[in-house]
Amino acid sequence: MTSIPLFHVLILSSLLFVIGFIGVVARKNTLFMLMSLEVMLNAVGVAFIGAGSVWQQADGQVMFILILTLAAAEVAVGLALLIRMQKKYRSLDIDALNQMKG
Amino acid sequence: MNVLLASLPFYPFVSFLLLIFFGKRLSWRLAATISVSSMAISALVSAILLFELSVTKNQVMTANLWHWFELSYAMGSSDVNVRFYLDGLSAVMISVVTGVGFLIHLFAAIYMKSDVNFSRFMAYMNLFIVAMLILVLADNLVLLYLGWEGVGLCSFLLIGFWYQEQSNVLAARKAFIVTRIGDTSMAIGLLLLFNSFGQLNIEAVTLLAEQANSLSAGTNAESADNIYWIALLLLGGAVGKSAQLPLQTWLPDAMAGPTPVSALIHAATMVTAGVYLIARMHGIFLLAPEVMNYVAWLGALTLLLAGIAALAQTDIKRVLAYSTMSQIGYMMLALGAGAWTAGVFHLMTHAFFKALLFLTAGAVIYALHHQQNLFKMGGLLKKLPFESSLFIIGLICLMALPGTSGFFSKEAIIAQLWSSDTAGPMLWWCAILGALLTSIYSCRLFFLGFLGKARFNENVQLKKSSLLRTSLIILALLSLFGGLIPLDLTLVFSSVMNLPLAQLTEPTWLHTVAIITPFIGMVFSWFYFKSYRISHLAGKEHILQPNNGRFVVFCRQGLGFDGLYKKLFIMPYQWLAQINKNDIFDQIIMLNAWYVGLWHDALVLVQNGSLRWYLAAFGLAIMLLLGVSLL
Amino acid sequence: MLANFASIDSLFYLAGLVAVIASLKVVTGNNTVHALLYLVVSLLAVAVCFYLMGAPFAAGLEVIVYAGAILVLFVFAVLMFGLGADETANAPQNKNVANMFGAMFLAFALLIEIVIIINNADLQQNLQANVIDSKAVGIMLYGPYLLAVEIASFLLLAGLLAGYHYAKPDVTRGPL
Amino acid sequence: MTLTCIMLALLFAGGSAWRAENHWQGSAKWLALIALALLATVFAVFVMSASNDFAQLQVLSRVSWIESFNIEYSIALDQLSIVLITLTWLLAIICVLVSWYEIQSNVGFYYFNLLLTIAGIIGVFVAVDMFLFFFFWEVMLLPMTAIIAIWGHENRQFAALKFFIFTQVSSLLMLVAIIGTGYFHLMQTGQLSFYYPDWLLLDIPLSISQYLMFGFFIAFAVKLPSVPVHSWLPDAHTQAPTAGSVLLAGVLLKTGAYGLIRFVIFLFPQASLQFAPIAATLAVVSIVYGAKMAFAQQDFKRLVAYSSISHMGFVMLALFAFNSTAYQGAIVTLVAHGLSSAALFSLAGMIYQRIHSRNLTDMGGFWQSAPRMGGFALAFAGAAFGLPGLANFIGEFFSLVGAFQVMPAFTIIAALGLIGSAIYGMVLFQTSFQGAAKQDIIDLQLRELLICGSLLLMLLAIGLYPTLLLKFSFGV
Repeated sequence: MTSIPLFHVLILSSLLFVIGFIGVVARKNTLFMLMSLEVMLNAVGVAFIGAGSVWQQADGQVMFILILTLAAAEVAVGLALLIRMQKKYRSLDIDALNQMKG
Repeated sequence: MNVLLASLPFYPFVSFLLLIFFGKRLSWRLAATISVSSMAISALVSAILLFELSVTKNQVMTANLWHWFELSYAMGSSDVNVRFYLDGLSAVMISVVTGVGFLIHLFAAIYMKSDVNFSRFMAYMNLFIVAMLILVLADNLVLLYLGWEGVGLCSFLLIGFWYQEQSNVLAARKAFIVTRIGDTSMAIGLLLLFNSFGQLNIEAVTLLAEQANSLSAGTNAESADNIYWIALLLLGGAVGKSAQLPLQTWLPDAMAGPTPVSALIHAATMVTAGVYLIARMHGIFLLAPEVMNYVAWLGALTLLLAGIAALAQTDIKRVLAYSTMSQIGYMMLALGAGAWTAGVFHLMTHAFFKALLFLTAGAVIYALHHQQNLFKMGGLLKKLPFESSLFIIGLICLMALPGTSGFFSKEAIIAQLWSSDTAGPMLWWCAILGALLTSIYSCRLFFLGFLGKARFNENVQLKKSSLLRTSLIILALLSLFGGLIPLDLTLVFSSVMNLPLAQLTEPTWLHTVAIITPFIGMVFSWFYFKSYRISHLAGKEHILQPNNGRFVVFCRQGLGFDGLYKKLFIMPYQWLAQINKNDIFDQIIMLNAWYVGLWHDALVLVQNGSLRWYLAAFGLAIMLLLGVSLL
Repeated sequence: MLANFASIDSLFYLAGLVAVIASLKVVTGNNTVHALLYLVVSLLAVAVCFYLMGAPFAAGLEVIVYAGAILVLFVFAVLMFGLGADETANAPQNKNVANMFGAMFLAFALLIEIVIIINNADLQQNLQANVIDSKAVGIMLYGPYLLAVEIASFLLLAGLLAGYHYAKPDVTRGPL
Repeated sequence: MTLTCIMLALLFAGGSAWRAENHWQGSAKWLALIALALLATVFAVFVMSASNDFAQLQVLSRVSWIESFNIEYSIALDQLSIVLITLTWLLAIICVLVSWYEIQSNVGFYYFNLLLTIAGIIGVFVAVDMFLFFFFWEVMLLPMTAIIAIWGHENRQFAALKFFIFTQVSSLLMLVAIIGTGYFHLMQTGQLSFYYPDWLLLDIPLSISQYLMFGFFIAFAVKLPSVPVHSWLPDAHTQAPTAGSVLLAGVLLKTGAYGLIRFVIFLFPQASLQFAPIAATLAVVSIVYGAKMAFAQQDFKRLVAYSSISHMGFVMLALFAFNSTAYQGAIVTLVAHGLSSAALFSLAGMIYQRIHSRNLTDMGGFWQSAPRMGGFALAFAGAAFGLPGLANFIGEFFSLVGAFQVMPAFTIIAALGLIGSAIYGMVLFQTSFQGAAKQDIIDLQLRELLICGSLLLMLLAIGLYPTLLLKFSFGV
């Protein structure tokens, strides 16, 4: 039926990944950084699903589920920390958290 | 074991301890009584010892106090004891040390009466006597070295007695360090001596040296070489202590100390320790005739140098200091020529008259409110007739006018120079020239200080103390008649094989020349220094100024040795110390720390705490890794 | 070919395009809520892709858990921050163009490298049309991956506890 | 057994001093003093009453410690260690006395560290299992670092770090050498051993032993210290509290010399003999360079520190002369320097307490107001420049006499150090006590008189009757 080349799936995955990467590195707003992280995780999910589909293995989807739990936990902790940060610094600027410099 | 001999240094030592520990609480009278009476007892004991010595069989007495330590070397070991040894030579020394020492203590007790630190002063003087007695009585060279350093320390303390004055402090430092250079040479000499003979006992070394000589002198090249070096190194020590060339520079500065100190230490006793050392070690020196020749030449050169320098001085004590140097030069000359007895004899008479001169000078200086400048004196003969007459006695002894003690001893030296194997006519002429210089500077000193018109305005102050005068009078009597003391040291130097007489025959005019030389000097001075002695020089007397020509100043500063040493040794040492103040080794080692620190600083820049920066670095690293794997 | 291409495949490419554009909007947006909504769009588009790749279960999870639960968490968190209308003014902005440019450059380089690698890997396969259903996934999950599931559950528990702990308003505790 | 108990008792006394200070202010110093005096007496009684004559190394206890590596807890005594331990006791008591009023903060912990250091030092002097030796070597190091770092002067952290790094790096080399020798024992006899008497029986070929010796030598040369690895010493001495300096100069440096005698020379005689010219060169350079550097210093304690380097050069020279006179000289120098430098550092501490400066330019004319202190300063400076009649002279004289028989040229240069020492001694004494009086200070109090007086008496006793020490003669 379909004949989407794996190559294209991986291209899509890397595109999404790189977009997410840009977001994480370039944004100062921590909330946006978290969202970009989600994008990156998602990109990895695409690659896994694609690979699973090519070789007709369920492992890809299993991995995706694990990534999903990871994302859930990460978002929970991340957002909680963000709330702390907002209380303490009155800002979501990641550059405010640079006390741990050498 | 002779208890009296063993106890000789004990009396002044007890006095020292008492004064040091309870000095602050003692009254002047008590402190003075303690220190002077301890010296009186010592003098008495040495008199008894002298008597006992003359009746003992071989004229040697010993007292073993305790076993000090034992030194071992490749072929065995030898004991070094705290042991006193009294023979003719050390007997002369102890009588000078305790006798003259007693008189000077007596003088000092009154002279220093008003000083706040009187008891400390007397304590040092006592300690000095202890060290000096140990030096002359030592039976081995290590104990001698102990006394040697001890007198150095006391000399240092007494020169710097008025320590608040920076110049005194520096003079004391200079004296100590310069003599220490000599001491180090002596210490190396001791090492070499022990290594060659396995002994440090003076008697034993003398004996061994003689044996070595009688076996086959000169055939054993190595041992001859060793003895040459030993003698030379010991000479180094003697030169330092006795202020001879080239280590003479400390003595004039040492005059910063109180006048009794100059009399006791820097004229009568300590500075002659070098002479004593060479006389004591004559056994070694005789085996090294070259070194004896050096001794003679050093003595002669110092004699002339000090005579010239004395001519240009303006400070009465410095004149006397240079005069001391030159007189010790005579002693060295005598020793170098092998005239041992004459050298020691001159040591004794010199102690008498130089102590007298210094003490009288001290009295004069005190009378003039601590004025030491000769050009601010003048006419003292009328104002201080007693002191002046004693000073004249001292001066005629110094000039060796016939009949005085100086005459006998100096004649004895000069008489033996011409025909000595290690001296010779050349040195004889030096001695004569020295005598001429001596009489000229003595006359100059006398004219400037005692004749002419008074060039000061204050009234003279006098210490009218019969004790003080007694001590001066006794010294004056000793100076005048000390030449009559029969000094028989043949036993001490009996072991000396007579030096082969040179082929020179003495011309007949020798003695005549020697005797009239001082008179020539006097006559010359009478005319040359006319301006100094005339009191009616038509209104010019108040502008009598020292000659400040360049050459005169050069002579006044001891012929530039100070400056030379400063340029040669002191400044380079200070420079070295200064440039390397931070320790170059430390710098090199700390380079490691600096290097690590550099990396630390560089990496700290990377560790900037910014999360995004870390992420970017992470991405960059992945990019680079992938790039590398691609290539 | 064209017909094939136009039907299913083009749907995939279209969804992919939507995902990419929405993601770009997420990354570059200024308004938090807008960005969140774009993120939802991106996730939904990816879910479509999943579906097209023959993983309907994963697509469902993506919609329910990701777009449904996680993003709702985001929304609540944003609500708690109380970012009002002035959010765009107060929120930290990227004024530094060089900074942005650097990140872009890095990302581009990375992208190019990844593409080259994928290209070099010589992947000729196309996706299979067969659907891998939830049963197969379930067998795998509770078979070989049981340990991983347990670990994941612990992770979730830890996330829960940590989230509660950090987010709890507690005046007695010190900062952070 | 008794020795082990003494060391444990020191540790216990330190711990209880630490606790006690928290409850009763001022009890720690009394506790430390009493404990030290008591334990010193116990040690003295033990040595006197022991049936052994200690001329040879007497092993006192041997217990297996780490079985798998055949490491033992074994301690032994001989005359060398008795001399050095006695010195340690004396100086430990002096240390407590000098810190009586000086230490004001963390007093209890201070005395704990002090007693721990002393326990470590005693351990170093008695351990005959090399691993145990290394253990004590480290035990001694850590509390000492703490003493410098916590109670030191203004630049204490730096000095403590420098001290620590120097000693630590060098002792790592020693550890390598220890393991190497133990391994060699394994190769030769089939059994691993770190037991010193076992090692004495080893026959190590020169090609190996020279490297092993070098490892030990560096560790001990750093501790001694010898140029060019001396530079921790001036900093550590200057920054340490008075008791720290006393302990450092008086005893810690001696562990270096002790190691050189016991391990470098006795374990590797051949390699040492081969190494002697280099060691002698280092020694001579230390003597002259130390004296020169001492002259350049403005800081009282720094000056004394550099003089220590100079004096330790004599020890090294004597040790590498390989004859009994030189050995005796080295040991007397060790004791004499322990006493005289301890005395000078105590004086520095006393002056510092009065004028709050160690700088010589702030001093001058103290004799006016403190004649007793001046007298002691002169005596101790005299000891430092080798005045005959004091102990240092005997040590230096013996060292020089011994060394001269073997290497006259080196010895003559070393003797020039006598001039250098006179120069810095004069500078030290004259700039602080002579000259115009810059300020008035209080003269010595009873406690300080006790410290100075006892040190001077000991110096005099050894100087005038060295048989006291020389009884402990050591054959080559």
